[in-house]
Amino acid sequence: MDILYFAWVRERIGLPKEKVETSAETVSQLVDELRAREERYEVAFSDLSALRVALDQELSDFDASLAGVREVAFFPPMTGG
Amino acid sequence: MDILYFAWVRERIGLPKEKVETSAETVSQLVDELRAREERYEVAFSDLSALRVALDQELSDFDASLAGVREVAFFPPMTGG
Amino acid sequence: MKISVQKEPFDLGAEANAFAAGDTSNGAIVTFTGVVRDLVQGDLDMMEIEHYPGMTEKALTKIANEAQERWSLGDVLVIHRHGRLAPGDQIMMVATAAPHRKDAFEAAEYLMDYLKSRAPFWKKEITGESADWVAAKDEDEDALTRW
Amino acid sequence: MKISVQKEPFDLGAEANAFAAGDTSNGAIVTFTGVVRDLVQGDLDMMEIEHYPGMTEKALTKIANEAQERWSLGDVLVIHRHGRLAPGDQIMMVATAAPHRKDAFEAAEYLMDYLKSRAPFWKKEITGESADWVAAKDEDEDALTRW
Repeated sequence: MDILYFAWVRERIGLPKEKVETSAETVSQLVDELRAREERYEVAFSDLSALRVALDQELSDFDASLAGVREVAFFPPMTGG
Repeated sequence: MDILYFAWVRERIGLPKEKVETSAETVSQLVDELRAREERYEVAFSDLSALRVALDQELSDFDASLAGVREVAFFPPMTGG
Repeated sequence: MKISVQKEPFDLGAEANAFAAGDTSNGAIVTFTGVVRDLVQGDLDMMEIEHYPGMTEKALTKIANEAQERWSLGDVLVIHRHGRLAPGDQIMMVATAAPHRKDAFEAAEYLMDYLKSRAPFWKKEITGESADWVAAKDEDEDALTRW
Repeated sequence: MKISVQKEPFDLGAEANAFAAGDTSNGAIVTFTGVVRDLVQGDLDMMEIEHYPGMTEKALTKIANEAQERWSLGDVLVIHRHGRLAPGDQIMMVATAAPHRKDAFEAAEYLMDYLKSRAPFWKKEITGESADWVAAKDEDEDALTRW
């Protein structure tokens, strides 16, 4: 599964994209796995209310299932326009 | 006093502008004088709710005083834009 | 502020670019452009726009000043044509600049609402068979109650 | 419908003219243009805009489709830049055409409200001393409740 990070999430974790082998069934479980890895993940994911998640390029939420998902992206609230 | 007519008011009365000597104190009195003149004025002023009036190029109303006014204009509701 | 009542066509793109040029304090620019629409039956030959020279410029300036008092705005532009126009011709445009988009949008809508019902323009639709003055719409008068 | 996510500048005037060209069934054209504003203290060097290639185009297309379902519209245009921009640079524009002005205005505001909070763009303000991600505003999220 590809995991993408944008904006300050990318900066805190220190990379824009990585491949992850996971058996997580939901986004929340994936986040728990990532947080357990290293301090920089723990810091990046410390406040989920400040984060958004997209599954296969569609906005989703942390309860969502990862079944069939190939690309997960984490980022802060968007500030376009 | 200059009296100006626009749009269908101008067409019904048959002229865009005329000079009038009047002792009318209000717009309503002026309208009554004009209506008494000829059929085409009577027709043009038959429904005051379909008319607007400007005094010296400012929108006004039929009760307004003509004291000091030099230019009176009658026209239908505006349709700009 | 630029207010222009003119017979000649205007260039929407050139006006928009000139309006936007060199302003770094206003993050939001809104333009509205009115175009002569063909009639439902598709037979409009011409739209003739009559106006009240002298009063027109005063009325548009007043409306633009009121918008600038009411919202936090940068520049304001109003152009309105008169004379004979064909379907597809641009009749008028307004533009507003503001630090925030809400102000720019609201001010542009305010300008349009007042310009429709308070600036002395009258439209006549000319087809092969007839020439009819466009009637004012109740909804245009009602739109003013919003402000 | 034209949706463009691009690094290059766009020409507001040329885009507006191309958008308006040849349409005789839509009497109302609204454009909104977003410009990089300088900071209050006047020291913004650059605004950097990051986006999510692939998702951005999908999100903008979805927002534009929703606007066309919701209002009676002609064409819709959305352009959004990414990369490094200077104060005064134009970041993005939307344009809407509609038979009636109310629809054109509302659809443009809808596009802007959704584009602000639902399209994957992130802005960073770079000054001589710092580089700060722009925080999302509650009022931008709240704006969506209107629709």
